[in-house]
Amino acid sequence: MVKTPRSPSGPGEPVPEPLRAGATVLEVLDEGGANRRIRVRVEGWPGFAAGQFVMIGAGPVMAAPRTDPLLPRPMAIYREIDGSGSPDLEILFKVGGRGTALLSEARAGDVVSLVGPLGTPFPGAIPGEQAILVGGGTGVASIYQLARERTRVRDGSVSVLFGARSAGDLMGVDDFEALDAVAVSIATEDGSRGSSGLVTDLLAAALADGIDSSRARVYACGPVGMMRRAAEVAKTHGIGCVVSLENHMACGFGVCLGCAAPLSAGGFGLVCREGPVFDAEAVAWEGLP
Amino acid sequence: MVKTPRSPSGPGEPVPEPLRAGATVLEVLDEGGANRRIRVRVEGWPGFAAGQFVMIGAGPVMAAPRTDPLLPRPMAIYREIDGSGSPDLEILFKVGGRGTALLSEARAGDVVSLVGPLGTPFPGAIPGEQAILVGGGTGVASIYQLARERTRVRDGSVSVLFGARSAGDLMGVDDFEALDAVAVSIATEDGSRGSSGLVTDLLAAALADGIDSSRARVYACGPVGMMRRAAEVAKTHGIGCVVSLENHMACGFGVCLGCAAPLSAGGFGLVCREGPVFDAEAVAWEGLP
Amino acid sequence: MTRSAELLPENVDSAVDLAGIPLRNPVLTASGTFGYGAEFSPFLDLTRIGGFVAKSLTLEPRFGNPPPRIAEAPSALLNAISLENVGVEAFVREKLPALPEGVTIIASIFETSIEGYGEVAKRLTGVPRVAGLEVNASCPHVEAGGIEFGQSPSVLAELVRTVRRSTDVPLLVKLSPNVTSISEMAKVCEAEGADGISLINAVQALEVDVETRRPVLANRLGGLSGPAIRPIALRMVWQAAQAVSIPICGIGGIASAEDAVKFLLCGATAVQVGTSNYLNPAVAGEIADGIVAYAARHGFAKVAELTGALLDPVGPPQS
Amino acid sequence: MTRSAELLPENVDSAVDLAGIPLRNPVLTASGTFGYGAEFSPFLDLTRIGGFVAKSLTLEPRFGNPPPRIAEAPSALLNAISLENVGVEAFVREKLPALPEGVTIIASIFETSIEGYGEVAKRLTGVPRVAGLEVNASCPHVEAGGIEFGQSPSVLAELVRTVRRSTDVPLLVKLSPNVTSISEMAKVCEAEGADGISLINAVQALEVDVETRRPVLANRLGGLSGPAIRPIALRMVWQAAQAVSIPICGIGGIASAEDAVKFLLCGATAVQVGTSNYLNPAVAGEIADGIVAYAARHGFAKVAELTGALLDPVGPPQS
Ligand SMILES: Cc1cc2nc3c(=O)[nH]c(=O)nc-3n(C[C@H](O)[C@H](O)[C@H](O)COP(=O)(O)OP(=O)(O)OC[C@H]3O[C@@H](n4cnc5c(N)ncnc54)[C@H](O)[C@@H]3O)c2cc1C
Ligand SMILES: Cc1cc2nc3c(=O)[nH]c(=O)nc-3n(C[C@H](O)[C@H](O)[C@H](O)COP(=O)(O)OP(=O)(O)OC[C@H]3O[C@@H](n4cnc5c(N)ncnc54)[C@H](O)[C@@H]3O)c2cc1C
Ligand SMILES: Cc1cc2nc3c(=O)[nH]c(=O)nc-3n(C[C@H](O)[C@H](O)[C@H](O)COP(=O)(O)O)c2cc1C
Ligand SMILES: Cc1cc2nc3c(=O)[nH]c(=O)nc-3n(C[C@H](O)[C@H](O)[C@H](O)COP(=O)(O)O)c2cc1C
Ligand code: FES
Ligand code: FES
Repeated sequence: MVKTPRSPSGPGEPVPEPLRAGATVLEVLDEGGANRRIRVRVEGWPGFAAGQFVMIGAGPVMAAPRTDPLLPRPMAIYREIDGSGSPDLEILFKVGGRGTALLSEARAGDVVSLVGPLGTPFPGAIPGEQAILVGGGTGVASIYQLARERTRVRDGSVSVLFGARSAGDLMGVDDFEALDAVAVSIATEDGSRGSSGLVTDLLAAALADGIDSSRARVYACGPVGMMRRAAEVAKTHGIGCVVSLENHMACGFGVCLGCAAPLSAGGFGLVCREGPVFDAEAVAWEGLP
Repeated sequence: MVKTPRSPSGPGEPVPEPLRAGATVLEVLDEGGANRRIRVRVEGWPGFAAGQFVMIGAGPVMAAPRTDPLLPRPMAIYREIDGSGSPDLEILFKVGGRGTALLSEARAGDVVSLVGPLGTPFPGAIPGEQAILVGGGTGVASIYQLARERTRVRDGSVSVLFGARSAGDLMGVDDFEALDAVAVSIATEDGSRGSSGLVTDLLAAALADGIDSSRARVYACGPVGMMRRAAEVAKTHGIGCVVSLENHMACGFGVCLGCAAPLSAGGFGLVCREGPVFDAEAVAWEGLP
Repeated sequence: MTRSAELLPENVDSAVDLAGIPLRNPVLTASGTFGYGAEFSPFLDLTRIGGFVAKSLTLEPRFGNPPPRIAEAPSALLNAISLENVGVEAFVREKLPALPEGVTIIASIFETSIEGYGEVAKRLTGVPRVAGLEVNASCPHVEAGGIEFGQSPSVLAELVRTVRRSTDVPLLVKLSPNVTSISEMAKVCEAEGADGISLINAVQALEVDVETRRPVLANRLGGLSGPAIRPIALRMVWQAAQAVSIPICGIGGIASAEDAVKFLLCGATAVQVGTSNYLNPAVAGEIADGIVAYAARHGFAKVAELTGALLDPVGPPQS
Repeated sequence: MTRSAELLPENVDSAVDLAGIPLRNPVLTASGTFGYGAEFSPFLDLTRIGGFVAKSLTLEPRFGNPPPRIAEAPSALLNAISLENVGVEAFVREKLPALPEGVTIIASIFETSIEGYGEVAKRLTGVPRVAGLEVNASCPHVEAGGIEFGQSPSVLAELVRTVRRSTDVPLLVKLSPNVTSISEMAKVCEAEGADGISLINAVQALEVDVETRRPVLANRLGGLSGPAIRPIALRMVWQAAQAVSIPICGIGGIASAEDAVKFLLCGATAVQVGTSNYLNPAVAGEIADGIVAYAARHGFAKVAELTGALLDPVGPPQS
């Protein structure tokens, strides 16, 4: 059974029906600093489309129910480990608050609750698309699958711009570099890896570099300020920009109305259902916390 | 620093000052069925006296604070592993509710919060004491150290009567049997081990067997009904009975007033401070839930 | 009423009558936590539960509060969604027809004026799929003249009277917990002709981010829901059940069949599951099954017999 | 008030003045959760915290409720201890002298009649070690005429008036959270001459054991405390701070320095730590240190400047 959600590029691809399951932890890998990679197996996993996410429990399910922390955490589906259709998923995350701290302590064999895949995926590629993917902090986790898919666009190109405070905060760089035909650039605020400065400066430079605006599209995921700036830079060059928002969520499937993002057309869009992927123009950035 | 709490036999032995510490889990052993043995190391452990207990966290302390389940659980100090003065403690417990379920999942290296040793210990022995220890269910955990100490009473004797619903519910039998000069008898309600019936029937039989009532004393720990019945049996034979109560506790050190047990003299006694050890005569059994 | 014989779950009658609304079983889902129903179809067969209460409706479609609208608290969720909904017309035209046959639907209504409530109630009266109405008198974060409709006995009386005159469908009034005496409010509803009462709505609360030194919600105040409030809700249901004889629908922090049974024992005829739906979108079905299993294990041939079956606390010393 | 420069903790002035009671730092411990103080000496140097509020005292020694008196709830403790205390005479004769020099002690008073309150206040007036009085108007489980003293504005007014006339020591009134409007109650206290208010006491609640089908507490109803109630308490402190200008002592679910800071930002001059003392008897000292560290990190030279330093929520769309 499939359903057709709204997508920033009009009626989207059909996406798999979500399920609710206990996901079995295969391993949790330390990716340096606060970064972690968790691998889980989800029996009956229906597949996903680039840009979708799951709601994952705040820490493993234990012998007895605990009601604190209460809410699951939204996490991008980084990839299926063995390619499309595998029930083994990878999620890249950063230990910040309580839920991610507890998740980082999960051990092989533990079970975490999971609902997904959720959300409206990235839109289909423009013919011959020159995709410029901008990932700030943990935002890169939302764009790996997109990068992978865009490499298959005929006559297209894919560049990925990484931004982080410092080298230790970067995640997934090796995976992106291992993809065929993906150009990777890095900017760190402290200059500890790649160029020194903001990833949006990289973007400005890349676009200034003479690009075919009719075939180019920018995809950005990261802190709000970064996405907003990326959208501005893209607009200056007459290039479209698609963003993936990370509002706080309670349910992830459109019923709590907690994740609302203000839209430029007025009113709000649900980040979990109409998003997380939005056309940057559709977002009323000044109202986004 | 020592303090002198009240004890059922008048002014008691000085007991060690309690501490609050993170206890490092050494191992959690499956003792069959729902029974578990947890070994923890407590730096600076000041020792304890037979009958004292600790308040132990409901599950290990994790990377991030969780506020549910909230309360620590009272648990008898079964023994110090390497004899007196060791900072390695053993606790025998049964997985029942949420706190004990979570505790059973602790792994070596985990830390559990601990406050103790707490409570007023068992009174000193009568000269030449014939000690009859009655343990029902997890109640045996409160009397192992007492059994050990009573074997050192000159001209005395120690018998331990175990009661449980079924063979699988018994805990610690081997440890008691390994003690020199301790006579162990067992009753199970379903007759799956030892004699069939209640441990208080064993007690009645033991006392009927002609015992020197001036030197005998019964010590009982287990379900309220069992302790009450043990006290009645002892009284019939003109023998004193000391019990160790297991009321619900929030603090364990005398400030929440939550553990109050009604006393036959009127009013209430704090099980965590005046007890858990009480003279059976001092307890208003009909008011105890 | 000590029951000894265990029953088989299939021999337990799970049906209850809530204020004239016949329910397959006593498990409803709470307004604002179940969308308009269809969102749950990937996870839950909606005919497995007693029914659901839709997101509160106003006359016109409404936007809600600006974000952030939600935050986490100890064993709880804090929210300030406000009035966001599709409006009564779109509900009737688009949302109702999308629901499969056999799903019991209770519409919830909310407005900023008493006349508005009456108007929404009228529009929903006679709509085939609407089995009952629930008046949300308690949204704790809408600044309608400062206090909530459900916080003043006289305002509440006028509200219930007006809605009662506007409709003949079974009418539930959903009470605010932010009051000194829930019994008084329950009595007001009964006196004004409500067929039943639902309680509780979220408890007014505040959370602060110490790093930014700001409230975490853009609306500042929000409503606290989830397990943290369950013992407060249970107390209020018990108090209301002492005060009135109309049926009660118990709400607040229900996450398991055991939780639901507590509300039934304290006098509720049915329950509503709220925040827990977010954590496990299939939970309401599991709770419905679990209640039947409980009834069977405890020898209750009808789930309806659980209502008010609470025994007294262990007695005082008898000697 | 954006502060940039970080300070060293040793350069932060931690002292506050709570309603005329000078405190070393704003961390007190709450009545009924700290015994008579000496119980904590194995775990905590009592001069490390601002002070403590002793278990509420009545004229005569009293027994409390029969057991069970406590139960666990989600992120919370439920209790019904009732009036159990040693009585005012034993407190003065035995408990006060047992405390080391330099410990700030606030006595809490409770009675079943207004005259009784006045009498206890008199007995405690002029007692050297008693720095202030806190009137517990809110014990939610004592059946004194049905409702709590702190649930009726007129009863509360009479109570505060009577106690105020009986004593000239700094007077705090501790409010019940089980009311429709905490602001109204706060104003009553201010008008009747209270020097400050403390809030909140435990929230009235009920828990049930589904296996026995009985309430878990012998008293049936109890008071809910601990982290679960913190966002409710924070809301009430913020509301009270808007309503009155006398100082506020914030109480409810405080388990960390961060929690305590939230109360200060919302307008509290000091805080009281309750249930958390049971879980970690050294926690109040850790909180006191943590508040100073927070003030230093955020560039507040005086902890007192944290009071009311809450900023507005992130604004609405500015375009
Ligand atoms: C669609 C989507 C995809 C995401 N993908 C990833 C990913 O692949 N990797 C990753 O590391 N992070 C991702 N995030 C952000 C991630 O959800 C938060 O970092 C995480 O929820 C923080 O939880 P915590 O327990 O560490 O923080 P806490 O502070 O304990 O969280 C408290 C509450 O706030 C919410 N919250 C806090 N920070 C954020 C945030 N930045 N975004 C959303 N909610 C937040 C939590 O979900 C929780 O409800 C994604 C967010 C969204 C919405
Ligand atoms: C002084 C003393 C010594 C004890 N020694 C032992 C021991 O060595 N081994 C052992 O297995 N058990 C012992 N107990 C009983 C043990 O404390 C309870 O079994 C345990 O608290 C149950 O916790 P739970 O998480 O399994 O249950 P839950 O049902 O999750 O507990 C909920 C609340 O009720 C309390 N509670 C539930 N059952 C009991 C009970 N029987 N006694 C006291 N509080 C209870 C819990 O402490 C908690 O506060 C002792 C109790 C006391 C008072
Ligand atoms: C995000 C959210 C939105 C809600 N919206 C409504 C609403 O529109 N109308 C209403 O009557 N109650 C609303 N409620 C309250 C719930 O229906 C319920 O009364 C409350 O959450 C307590 O139940 P719970 O603890 O099971 O969630 C909402 C609750 C939440 C969490
Ligand atoms: C076991 C217990 C006993 C209490 N006794 C009193 C009391 O005697 N007087 C009083 O004013 N408050 C009493 N309280 C209420 C606390 O002082 C405090 O207001 C409440 O617990 C909320 O704070 P907390 O969440 O930090 O515990 C008691 C609380 C508990 C848990
Ligand atoms: S997270 Fe609940 S509606 Fe989007
Ligand atoms: S457990 Fe707190 S006084 Fe005994």
